[in-house]
Amino acid sequence: MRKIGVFVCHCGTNIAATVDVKAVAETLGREPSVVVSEDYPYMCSESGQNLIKDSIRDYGLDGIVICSCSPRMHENTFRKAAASAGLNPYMVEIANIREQCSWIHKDKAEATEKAILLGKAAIAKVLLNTPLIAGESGVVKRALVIGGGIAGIQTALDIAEAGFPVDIVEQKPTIGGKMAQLDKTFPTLDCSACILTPKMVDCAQNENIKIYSYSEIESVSGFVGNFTVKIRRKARYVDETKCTGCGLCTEKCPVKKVPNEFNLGLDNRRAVYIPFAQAVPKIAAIDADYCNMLKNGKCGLCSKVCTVGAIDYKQEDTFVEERYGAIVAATGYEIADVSRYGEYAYNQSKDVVTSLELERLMNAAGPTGGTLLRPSDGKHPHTIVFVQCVGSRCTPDKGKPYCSKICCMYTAKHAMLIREKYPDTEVYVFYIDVRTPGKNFDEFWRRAVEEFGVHYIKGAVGKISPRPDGTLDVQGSDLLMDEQLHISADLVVLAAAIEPSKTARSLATMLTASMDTNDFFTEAHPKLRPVESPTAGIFLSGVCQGPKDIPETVAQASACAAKVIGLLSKDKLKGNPCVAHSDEMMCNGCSNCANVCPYGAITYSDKEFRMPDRTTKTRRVAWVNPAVCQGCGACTVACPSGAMDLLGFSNSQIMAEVDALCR
Amino acid sequence: MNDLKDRVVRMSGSRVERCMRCGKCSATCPSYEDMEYHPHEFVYLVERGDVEKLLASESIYKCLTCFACVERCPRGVEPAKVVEAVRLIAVREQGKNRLKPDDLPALTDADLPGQALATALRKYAK
Amino acid sequence: MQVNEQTGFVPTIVAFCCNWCSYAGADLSGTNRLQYPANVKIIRVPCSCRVNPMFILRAFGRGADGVILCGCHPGDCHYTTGNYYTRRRMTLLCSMLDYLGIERKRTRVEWVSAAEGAKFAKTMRSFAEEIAALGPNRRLEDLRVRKSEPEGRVPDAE
Amino acid sequence: MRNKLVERAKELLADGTVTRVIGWKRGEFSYDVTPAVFETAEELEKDFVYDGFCGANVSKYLIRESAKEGKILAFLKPCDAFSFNQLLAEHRIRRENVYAVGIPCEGMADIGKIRSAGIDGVTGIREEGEEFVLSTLYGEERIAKKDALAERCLVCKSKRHPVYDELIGEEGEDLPDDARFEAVDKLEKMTAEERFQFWRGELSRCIRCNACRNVCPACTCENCVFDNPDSGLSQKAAADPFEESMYHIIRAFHVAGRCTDCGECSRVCPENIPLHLLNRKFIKDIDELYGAYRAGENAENKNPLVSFREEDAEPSVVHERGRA
Amino acid sequence: MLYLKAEKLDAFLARAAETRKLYVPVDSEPGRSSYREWTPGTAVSRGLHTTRSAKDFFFPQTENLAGFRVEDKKIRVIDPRAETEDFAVFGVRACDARSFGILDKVFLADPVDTYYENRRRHGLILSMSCRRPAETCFCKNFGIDAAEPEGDVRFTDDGDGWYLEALTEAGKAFLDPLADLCEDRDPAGAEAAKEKTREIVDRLPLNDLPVGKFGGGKTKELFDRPEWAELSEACIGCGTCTFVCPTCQCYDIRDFDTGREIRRFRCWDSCMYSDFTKMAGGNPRLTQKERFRQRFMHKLVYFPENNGGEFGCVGCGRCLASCPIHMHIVKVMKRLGEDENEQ
Repeated sequence: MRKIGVFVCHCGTNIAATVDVKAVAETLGREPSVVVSEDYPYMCSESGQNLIKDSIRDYGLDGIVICSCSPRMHENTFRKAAASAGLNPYMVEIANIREQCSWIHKDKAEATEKAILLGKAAIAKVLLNTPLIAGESGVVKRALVIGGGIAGIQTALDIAEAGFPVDIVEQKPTIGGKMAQLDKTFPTLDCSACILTPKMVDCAQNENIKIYSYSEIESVSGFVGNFTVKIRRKARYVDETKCTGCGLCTEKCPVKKVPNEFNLGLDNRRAVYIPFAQAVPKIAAIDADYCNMLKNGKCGLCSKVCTVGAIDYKQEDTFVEERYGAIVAATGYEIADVSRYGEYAYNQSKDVVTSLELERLMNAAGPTGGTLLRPSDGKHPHTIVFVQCVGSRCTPDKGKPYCSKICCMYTAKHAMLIREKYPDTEVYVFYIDVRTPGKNFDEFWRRAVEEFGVHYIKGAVGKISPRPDGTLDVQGSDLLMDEQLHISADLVVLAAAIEPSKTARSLATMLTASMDTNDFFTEAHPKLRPVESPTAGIFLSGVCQGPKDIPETVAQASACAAKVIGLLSKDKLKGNPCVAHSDEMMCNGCSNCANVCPYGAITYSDKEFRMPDRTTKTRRVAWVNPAVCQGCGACTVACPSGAMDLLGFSNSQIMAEVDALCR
Repeated sequence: MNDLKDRVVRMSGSRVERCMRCGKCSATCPSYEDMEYHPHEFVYLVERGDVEKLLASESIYKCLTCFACVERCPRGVEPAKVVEAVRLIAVREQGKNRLKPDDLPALTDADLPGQALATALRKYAK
Repeated sequence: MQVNEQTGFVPTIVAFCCNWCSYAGADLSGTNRLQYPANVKIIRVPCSCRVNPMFILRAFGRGADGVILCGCHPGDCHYTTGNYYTRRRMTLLCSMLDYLGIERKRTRVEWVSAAEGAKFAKTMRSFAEEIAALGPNRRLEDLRVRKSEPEGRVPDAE
Repeated sequence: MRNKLVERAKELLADGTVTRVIGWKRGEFSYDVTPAVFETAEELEKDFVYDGFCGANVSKYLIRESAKEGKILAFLKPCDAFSFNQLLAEHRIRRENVYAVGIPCEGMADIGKIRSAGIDGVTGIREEGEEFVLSTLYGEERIAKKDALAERCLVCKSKRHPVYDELIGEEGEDLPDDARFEAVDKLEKMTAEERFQFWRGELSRCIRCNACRNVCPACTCENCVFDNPDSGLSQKAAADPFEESMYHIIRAFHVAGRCTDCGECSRVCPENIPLHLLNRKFIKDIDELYGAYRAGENAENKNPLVSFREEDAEPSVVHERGRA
Repeated sequence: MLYLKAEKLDAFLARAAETRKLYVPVDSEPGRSSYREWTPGTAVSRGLHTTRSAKDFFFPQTENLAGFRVEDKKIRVIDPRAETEDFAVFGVRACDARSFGILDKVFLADPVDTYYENRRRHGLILSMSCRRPAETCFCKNFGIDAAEPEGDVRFTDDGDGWYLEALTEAGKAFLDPLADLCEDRDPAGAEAAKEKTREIVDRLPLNDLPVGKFGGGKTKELFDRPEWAELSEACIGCGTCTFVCPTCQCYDIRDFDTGREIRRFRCWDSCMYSDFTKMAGGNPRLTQKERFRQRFMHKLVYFPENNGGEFGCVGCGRCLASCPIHMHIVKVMKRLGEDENEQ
């Protein structure tokens, strides 16, 4: 039988005034397995701890029970004391006889009786404790940032600045993301490219940063501190090491009618292209869907004009495998499809555009060279209607249930810029609410109304009908006037909802990071751990976690970087030893446990078992990665066979406590 | 919840509390100009429990039941069903005061959409 | 100690508390010297989702008259989602116990945050009162454990 | 139908699609058929039956059979197919080793029902239209088929096969659920005391023979907690009323969200305890609280106990139900 | 010969119940009967096919054997047995009556099981001839005469009442004080009733089991027969057959901690359970085939081998009626009884 020592603390009079500590020590001393039972004024004091340490050595104790204050207070103190006396720190149990006994009861007899019972329960538990050793794992000192928008760029720069190597994987041929497409930024109205492109260049020049552009994540394995990621480098048919970005090929390419995705299809590019002038890396790529050479082997013009011989029509997708200690998801957002809302006639008229398209129409590097012109006829629009909340704040069957957050502000920005540049243009904004929490935000939209004379109409647009004369009949409601309006507009701008990148869901699966029903990544704690995923080692940066504007995104990106740096600066990760573990002999492989695990700590494999009758049987069994498990125990209850148990809080330990308390 | 509101909610199956006051129903409504109370006000008044005002208003007969508002409401409130429910209550309270097919020719009005008349006839004839 | 004045019945109550919210809430009610009956004995678990329905049945079998399970408020779980599972499991368990005709007031689930010391004490007081009024658990008890059961014959000393 | 199945099985054996066939084997009295694996055309010809007494759910056997080499042909009634699908969801069956053939079921008769109709000494049964004609030791008897139907078949949930490789006969449809929960409703409407007395009366008959557990296609644990001395729950005989309740509550809880309501537990209970009413209570609660859910509907769904919605009901809903 | 008219049964049982507990078969639900303690007003069932057998009264499913109490650091042993009361089981049919002889051979052989012996000493068996056997009955194969059951008092049923015969001293002591409730009748009536029973039994469908293929000394022939694999294939490994069986007598001994003491109790076990032979070092019966074979080999070969040829089965038919998948001893006997050459 195990030898248990019991140590009852007086906590001065905190405990001793209401609990007869001598009686507790004496009664518990009579328990079958208890070989020493002592009381002392302050167990947590140095001399109290020495008493414990000496007893451990003198009696050869296998476990100790401290009847004292809450374990939340001094569990660690006593664990350390035990460890220094050679007893495994997890062979210590605390009976909370202060917060949960002496402080809440007045009757001494009652409190003493309860203290004894709590002590017995702790003894019952410690008899079933097992020595636990926290596992250690190394940390690969390299981070991966998935997504090269402003979120990914900022996170990567901050990590690199701290001296850790970091890789950016971007699916497009250039980093920059949505911010590169914007014209001006609210509320300061500074030029988006002017503040973004230096950061892009910093990325390219920082020796700690490696950019995998035109690349995708193929697979992820491993766990915090030690992920292995396979990256697919899509064939761009241009040798990155040779291309100088001179752009000669893009001028000579005969295929001229390829919709330019950077300008959202508002103009065309060639089949070989550089997305935009400040692209990083500034390397051409050939669009295999349009290139004549790749489609039918006829042309080869670009190859002929390239002075460095960078064109390689035989290039194929390649794969890179790299190990990382931390992974940052910064997959950003896309514009939700607005063509499903037939009433806005987005598909019927070129003059109904999304706000992002408007950004390009107003951008000096855009298709119109910065002059706002109607896409249909290239004329100057005189009446512009903005429609807010298109596809946001809907029931899930009708659109996105959330507020896209940025639309109110960028619409005010657009309206203001238009009124400033083209004072002869009337601008109407149909709004449901104007949401402007943020520094200088409300002031900003008030300026749009008060200084720039933008007409804000509380109401919605019910129907947009293109008229034969090229104008658009916008039928809407003015709820304050209780009127139905008809505005004859030249251009309508839809504040389309933003949605997480379509690639995020499959990525989340690879990362075992959880997502909400809208496909935004979920954070480890909505308030206290907003930049971490519940899966250890996975961090969240930018809109992939929820709608955000640029300052918020950058703030979160830096916060995320700080978390990553904190992780990478450790040499070893010490795990919590109170983790779940699965008994392979009992596991059914049913996946119930993995379904409830918030950390993706559970994986399955087919394992061969040698049966007692010498046959082998292959079964699917669960394995808990102790480096990832946080020890909540959800899996232990989900498991029907009882194969899953939690170290430190095992079924038998908890039931022993139950038994002791009910006695 | 008062009794009338309760009835409207029950009959329409509409969840008026979901309304976020965007006004899209009224922005969409083809009968808007003919109505004293507009679709968004129907929803609002029912939510407030002021169904009597609606019952007394001609507006309940102006709705064409075209369902444009139902189709476009981003919150799934289904205003036309609310209007329909209020109309049905009015019709039921009128008891024997039913429209007969013989009365139709006299009522026919070039400005009145045929669909509205057909709907009214169906409701009244029941 | 909560006692039923009429019958003299002293209930045994087991409270499972999650380490991060409810156990801390219980500590807080101690720090604030907020009294609740000594019948309530707390078992610390990492998360409310660690509580297997069989622990609750076990408690009843071993002589508990009431079992209460406390966790973080939904949405505030330290482990993000644990208490959501708890909520489903316990709802179904309570419903099943009720269906078997076992007094449904004997099992309760409460969400108590680390800041709600007063709520913890109040909840425990009301729960203990309720259980005292209900009387001893007879419908889900293990007769072998019943304290008044005859103990058998002690053989003569040899 | 029987001949059709035998013919198809013989074809599939002959063309090498499968190496074995699982179905039902003729017994002594025509009602005591046994699930069996057939390996040859001759065995099928001789002993394969498919008639109104093939209630046994063969899906659970496929855990063992699909682990063997070679493909097995499984004839699955709609109930069996739901169980089969649920087992696939739990990765208990190797799908590639099973050739699933959905077969129609018009409801299965229960010899217990015939006996409780006062007919004993049954030695032979023949179908005649809507009746069974029974030869007994004490003369010929007749019973309407519907009066001989097993309880679960009277409230059949579906004639549809959620999964199959091939279908014999017409595909059926889901049937309305109204009648299925009548008995649960009735119990819910009783007072707590009445419910307690009802269940005590039923569960006190339990002999802990484990038939319900061992036949249950959801109970497929490698090592059941009730057999595992380390689980703290292990019990061999229900030595106390508490243990009887404990066993059945935990069993129902373990299969909650996974139970396809195939009714095997009640069919096999030698004491005729209506165990399905426990499982059905969970099904009803899950449907009402978390949205209609049918275990075995597809192999991808997450069982309601391992998923959640933020707006789920609080456990206090049970307390707020307006009963004593 | 004593004759008890049906209408006098209640009075008879009432008087009998004055001196002892009396267990009678009652209709628990349509088509099913089980034993209950008789109290005034209890309607006795004419159906003798109780779901569980009368074994339960002598060898209950669970039974406390001993208790241990820890007092401080010492252990004290407690004998939980109270004085056993006299009792009688009424309506025991011939097969069940025979089962006690089989149980006796196990429990009363040295070392005597005192718990069982105690109950046997205090329990009286009031057996009854069968008038309406079921199709599942096959007692005749084992030389049991359903018309003349063993027991302490034999009731021969003629449809209107019973001819009573005390077969033992205890039976006589029980019957004598009750004789005034009976009338005297010509024993020829009893013989006629018995003939009637035998005539029905002769018509039963399972009378011709190949009993000769089984018995002591047949281990070698039967143990490795390939049919075991096929027969056991469907077996789900539950304990239904063993728990309803009147002759299965295996048990497990376990401890239960009540919080104040340890109870050592025994409970029925089943050779069909996977942990039945689990012991330190392993389990000799690893698959259901071995467990399944054990049950039937025990009843049909090992038991007769050790007990002068007496089979461990009495043909009561309970396992036929309750096996979830209908794989039972009759199917086993028929299959193994087929000539091996026919295969």
